[in-house]
Amino acid sequence: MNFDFSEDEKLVRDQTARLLADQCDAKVVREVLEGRAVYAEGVWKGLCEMGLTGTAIPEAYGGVDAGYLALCLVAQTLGSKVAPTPFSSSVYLATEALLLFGTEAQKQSLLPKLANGTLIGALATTEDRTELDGQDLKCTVKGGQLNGRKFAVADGGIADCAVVLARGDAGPGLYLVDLHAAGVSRTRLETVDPTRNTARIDFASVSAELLGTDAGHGMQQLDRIQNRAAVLFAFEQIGGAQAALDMAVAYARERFAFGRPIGSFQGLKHMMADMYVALKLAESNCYYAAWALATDAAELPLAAATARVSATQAYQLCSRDNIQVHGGMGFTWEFDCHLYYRRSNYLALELGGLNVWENKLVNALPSAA
Amino acid sequence: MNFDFSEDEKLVRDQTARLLADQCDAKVVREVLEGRAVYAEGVWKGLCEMGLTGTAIPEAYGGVDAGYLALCLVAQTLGSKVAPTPFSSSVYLATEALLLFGTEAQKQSLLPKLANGTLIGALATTEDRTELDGQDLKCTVKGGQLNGRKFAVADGGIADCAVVLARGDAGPGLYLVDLHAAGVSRTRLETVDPTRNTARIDFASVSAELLGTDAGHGMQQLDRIQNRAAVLFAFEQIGGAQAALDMAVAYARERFAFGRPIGSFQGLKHMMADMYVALKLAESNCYYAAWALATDAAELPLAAATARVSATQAYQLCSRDNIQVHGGMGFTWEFDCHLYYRRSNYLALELGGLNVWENKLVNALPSAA
Amino acid sequence: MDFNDTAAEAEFRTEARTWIQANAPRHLFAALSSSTFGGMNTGDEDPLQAAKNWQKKKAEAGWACLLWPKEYGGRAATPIQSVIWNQEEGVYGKLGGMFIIGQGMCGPTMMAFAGEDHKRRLLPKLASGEEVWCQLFSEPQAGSDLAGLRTRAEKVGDEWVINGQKIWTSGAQYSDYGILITRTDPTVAKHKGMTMFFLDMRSPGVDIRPIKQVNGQSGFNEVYFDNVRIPDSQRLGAVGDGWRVSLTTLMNERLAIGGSIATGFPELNSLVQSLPISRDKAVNDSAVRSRLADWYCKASGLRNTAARAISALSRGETPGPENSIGKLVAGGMMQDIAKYAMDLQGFGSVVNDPVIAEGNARFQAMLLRSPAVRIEGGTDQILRNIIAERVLGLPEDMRADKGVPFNRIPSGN
Amino acid sequence: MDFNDTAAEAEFRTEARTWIQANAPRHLFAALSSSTFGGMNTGDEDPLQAAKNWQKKKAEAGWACLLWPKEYGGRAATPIQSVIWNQEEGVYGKLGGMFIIGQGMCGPTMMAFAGEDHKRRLLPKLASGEEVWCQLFSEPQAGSDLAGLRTRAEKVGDEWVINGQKIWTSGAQYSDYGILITRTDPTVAKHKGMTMFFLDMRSPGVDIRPIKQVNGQSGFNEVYFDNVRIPDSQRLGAVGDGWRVSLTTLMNERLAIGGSIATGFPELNSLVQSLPISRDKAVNDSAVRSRLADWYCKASGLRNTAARAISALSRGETPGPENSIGKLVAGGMMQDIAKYAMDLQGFGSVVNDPVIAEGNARFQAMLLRSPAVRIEGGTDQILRNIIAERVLGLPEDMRADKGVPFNRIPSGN
Repeated sequence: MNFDFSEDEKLVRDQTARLLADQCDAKVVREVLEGRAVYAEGVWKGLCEMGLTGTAIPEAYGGVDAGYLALCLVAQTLGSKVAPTPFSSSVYLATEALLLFGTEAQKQSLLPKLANGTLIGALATTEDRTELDGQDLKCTVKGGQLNGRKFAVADGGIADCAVVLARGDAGPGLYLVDLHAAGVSRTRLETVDPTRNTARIDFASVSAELLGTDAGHGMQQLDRIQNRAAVLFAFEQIGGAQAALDMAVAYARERFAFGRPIGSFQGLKHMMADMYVALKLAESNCYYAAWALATDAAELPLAAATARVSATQAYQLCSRDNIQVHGGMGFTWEFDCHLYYRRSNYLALELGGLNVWENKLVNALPSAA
Repeated sequence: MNFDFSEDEKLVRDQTARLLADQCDAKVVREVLEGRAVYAEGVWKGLCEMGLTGTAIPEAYGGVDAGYLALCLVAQTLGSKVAPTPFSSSVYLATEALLLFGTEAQKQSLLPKLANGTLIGALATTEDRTELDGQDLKCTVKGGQLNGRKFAVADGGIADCAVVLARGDAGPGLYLVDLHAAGVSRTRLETVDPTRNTARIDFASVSAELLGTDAGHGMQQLDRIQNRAAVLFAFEQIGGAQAALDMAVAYARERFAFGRPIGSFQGLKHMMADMYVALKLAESNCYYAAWALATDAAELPLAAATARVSATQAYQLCSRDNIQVHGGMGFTWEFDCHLYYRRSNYLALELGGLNVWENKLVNALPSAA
Repeated sequence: MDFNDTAAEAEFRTEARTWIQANAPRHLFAALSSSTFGGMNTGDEDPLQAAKNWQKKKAEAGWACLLWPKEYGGRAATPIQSVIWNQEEGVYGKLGGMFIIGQGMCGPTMMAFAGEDHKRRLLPKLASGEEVWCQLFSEPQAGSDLAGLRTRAEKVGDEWVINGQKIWTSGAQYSDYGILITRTDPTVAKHKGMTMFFLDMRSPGVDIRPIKQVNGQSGFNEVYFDNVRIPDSQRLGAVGDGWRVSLTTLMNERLAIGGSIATGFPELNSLVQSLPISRDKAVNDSAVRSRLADWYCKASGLRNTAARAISALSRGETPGPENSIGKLVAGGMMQDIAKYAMDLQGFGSVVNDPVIAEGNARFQAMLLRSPAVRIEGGTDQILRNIIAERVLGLPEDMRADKGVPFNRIPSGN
Repeated sequence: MDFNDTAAEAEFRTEARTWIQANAPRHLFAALSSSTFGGMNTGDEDPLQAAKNWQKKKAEAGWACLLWPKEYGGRAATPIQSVIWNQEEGVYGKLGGMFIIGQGMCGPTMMAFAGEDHKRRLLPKLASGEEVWCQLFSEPQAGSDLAGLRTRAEKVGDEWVINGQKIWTSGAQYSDYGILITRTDPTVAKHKGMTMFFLDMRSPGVDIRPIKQVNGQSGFNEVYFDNVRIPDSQRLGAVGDGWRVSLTTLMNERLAIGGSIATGFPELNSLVQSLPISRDKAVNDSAVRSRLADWYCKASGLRNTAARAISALSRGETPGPENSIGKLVAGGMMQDIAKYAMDLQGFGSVVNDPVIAEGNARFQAMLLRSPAVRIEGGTDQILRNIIAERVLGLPEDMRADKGVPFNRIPSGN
């Protein structure tokens, strides 16, 4: 058994880490946090130039075909730096949608641009403040014309094109839409994590093309896209959780109170031990999900939901208790604790909340497990 | 506002405490635990002689009519000593059933004996290993004859009479049954808490009399009985929780490790602080439920469920972590930690488990609370 | 056992209710009621001005600082009367927020340790809201370990010269006065070398800088002292006795009983009554019901615990230690509830624009403010220690700083 | 990344599987499979005898103590081969339970510190199960703080005279030998004055008394020493070097990787597939589903963490620190699951008669045994400290016993 990443995959991770160490420090993240930039364009360009946007795209479509295991480690590294880029929307969601369901023509025309990052993609599903339910979609496509509103779209203000869930004649379907087309209007939204661009998008008779040829199965297709993306999001989450834990440990070692480093008090020591435990459980589940993703194993739905649920819980716990370890400084704007706290809560909801994924997990759970 | 017990009520509590201090030490409890006694008869006699079995029974029926607030404090005191008597079955359940629904004749004939303890009552409902569901009762009454089996009855091996839930011609009903009658066979059961007598009872054509006159409403009647009993059980639970916490604190102060009392380590200190918090929340909820019980307030169903749920959680937490504080000695037969652990888990299931009471709570919860 | 007022209490309640109905700023009711956690909404009115107006009105009619002696602007009321007032003042009580520290902590300290002339001159204006006070205690190196404070005070003639930095000072930017704890002798044990003063916040050398919090607000400040001079007449208590004086102040930190502590439960309960999940109301989902029940038990437990404290006051007794659990329970609970409520609403709930998000973005406000609740005024860890040591009588932690001269205590730098 | 055996591993697995299929005590399969937590069911057969029979058979064929050198009765196998063996042995591995301490802890200590003659004479019989060993470490006053042990060893001529008491000694009642740690010099610091020995458990003056546990079983014993004599030749390591020797032993306490740790999840999952609640299968209730999902994440996380460790072994590396989380997670989880599973079954589940209660009363067995899991072999609190200090590199607790002569360390009595 060799349940670990290969040296080549770790090399990709290390290169990504170096890039981000150079170009994606907290200052860059705060440029976006405080609204001086819509996203970290420099970082994005760097990722594209390294070909990371095409990590899992076959060479035939302009990718580097380095595989999903490498992509998982890229995601983990991006997560650890709370990188403010549209990478997850474009690579984990839009690209996956095309790879899974696009026609040959659609792949030919879009994947190369997604691979080199000249085109940024997004996935538009949410229509209100409730979990998605295919049965009452308000966005509709008739005669190739998309009408309706998407309540909140991650990176919706940045993306050039979107895969939009809408009701067509045959039922829910996924449609390709050019976001620069006439009839598209986007409104930037204030969210709990300003380092991730989020927009409301209104569609007024915008021309939309069915993704692939299989109309009416949008919900099932979305489910398959999200299962694959969940693994990559989970790696972003454990990357962030590890960074938050490291930050807490470093502070607890140097900060003194009552004449001792605060990290010598069991109250905080045990809290950080519990952060570590949650993180390691999630990390091991992520490894397994990475294997399932890379091999397209039958276990993918269960493995993805397991990684997603445990990574969401681990990141929310670690980012929350990192603030607690920092005490008063932890909830100042000046300290970076809130960058992780914000991102952990944003990622916990993107792709649907815990209750949705717990439910998916049990749906996929064998009666003897 | 005077949200506290009166001096008279506290006097009853103190007298009960003195009686139990004299007659109900751990040695007595272990007589029952280890099967040398079916229950603590001496303690039971003492309680009866003090009239405590008739605390809430009107004088007209031979009780002392000291009210439910006094009875709550008696329950709390019994709980703190894990007293191995049929008090809860006879007083909180059988007596309440008669007071609520009995005909004048039934009250006249039974309450005086229940009040002075010459008659021990029980409530028989459970028919299998699932939560009770009125729709498929297997115990039936036809022409005054009860047939069927009760899977497990608290104090079923001690009681002289029982209120039995069974299906009659008009539907589920509560029936009075003499447990010494022909056709009754009882089998003592091994349970997680041997200090509470528990028996399986088989009924073969046993004559049974409808409790009261309102046939077919057994489930609703049972619900009302259990709401009232839940308050008294909750007081037993917080009594036990307080005793477990006190035991943990005392041990943590005297036991040394690494040259310090173990109670000086935050790992244990904070655990005990959390035990205290859970207990105080439950205690205050119990106070409120006691008021609702004593005044028969409209809030009773909500107050009872709230007291029940929080007291169950507090007792299970305190008895569990008391073992943890004691380390290895905590799970020896010799130390008393397990007496509380056993009782907390037994009481958590009697009257139905947490999920049942959480559900009742929300049923009773106003949409603005 | 009952929840009824005594005759005297009922009479007082009627008097208070009548006056409030006649005099409260009704036009602010809607705005105040829609305030979300961590903020006070006064519509178009300036919050400070709105607060001062209401306070002035109360003071003129004798409803300010009810527990204080009349000569200092109070009413000489009983604790239970003050509780009843809080209950009756209701949502308008939010307007008192910016006076809580001054009236709740600085005032009692002044009363106990200031000279009579100072008390008669300053306390009435504090009571009437004409002047606002702040408390200058915490420092960057002295948070949970307040006695680790380093701000120096040196005696020069009849004055003290202050140098150093304070932090987490609420309302410093609009305060007229502050009480200040300093270190006057670093060569003795940490609890022995401190001295307390009060000062005019406009004194030369005082520099106030707001601290931006995670939720974007700036309720707290850093306050720098550069050779600030304080006359010795403004010393509170003896030189070196500052720690004992500060305990008087902190004893009053106890949250005002009667005003109930925020948990987020009512908001969650209202949300699940209408929010749909899997084609039904959330409140009918058994997972939601189980969480709702457990959280209700906590919220109700806190409410009933407060009721026990009020009963004690009503009997003229002091409330028991069980009141120390309030913030510990409420802080974590609100954080969990905010997370859960957003989870139930899905991705759409990342939006925290009050115009778009559910209920003025109340849950998003809780998510971003509640982490502070678990830290300010005693971290969860400090509160557990207090319960363990003062309530349960467990031994104190091993101390590395006990009996050591302050300037020799390890500080990591 | 893959879960495949290497060619060599596959070959070894086939060899092991073939031999096990041909030689395992099939007649015990059903009984062993129905063992509930904390017990081993061997039907009508005496458990000790059944265990010794299987161990003897394994030893004769070279399948005992795989990692040991051949001359001591082992197979000189690689760690990954030992893992593969554990996986293939499956349910029959339960029969090895009473040898774990002897073979897993005493053996390695003997190998490192005993004389060659002793090793050749004793280790093969330990490997073949002919002789059982126990470990005499904990004392009433030395549990989490093992170095606080007080059992005295005094040198008299060529012998050591032992007086004192040990506790929590598993299997002492059927053990032939034991390794014993003693205090030989109470006047030096606690970690410096200890010395390790091995002894014949039938030596005069050894008195073994079983300890009855909450679940009614007596897997542990108290062992009293009254002037027990041990030849100096049975000393393990230098005089005063006992602590270092004991670390060798405890390092091997790491639970055998490959054999998966019990969490109670599979039992809960099987229960909810059929148990009815509110007229439907429990697994369809959303509250149950939410709990089930969270617990599955933990169980799966432990399984996948073990897989990472096995991969490390397969690469000839040592597993990472993440393995320290196993017991900490599993202990509390099993306790919660037992409580929850019984709650779902209602009052009927108080019955713990295996004939009546669901699944041989498996959840009741967990309820009554799991509290011990959170204590034995390192309490939850000690494990958190170990993770915090050794894995995360956080500072150690303040020590009241550091550098203090043992006989001057505060002990409360």
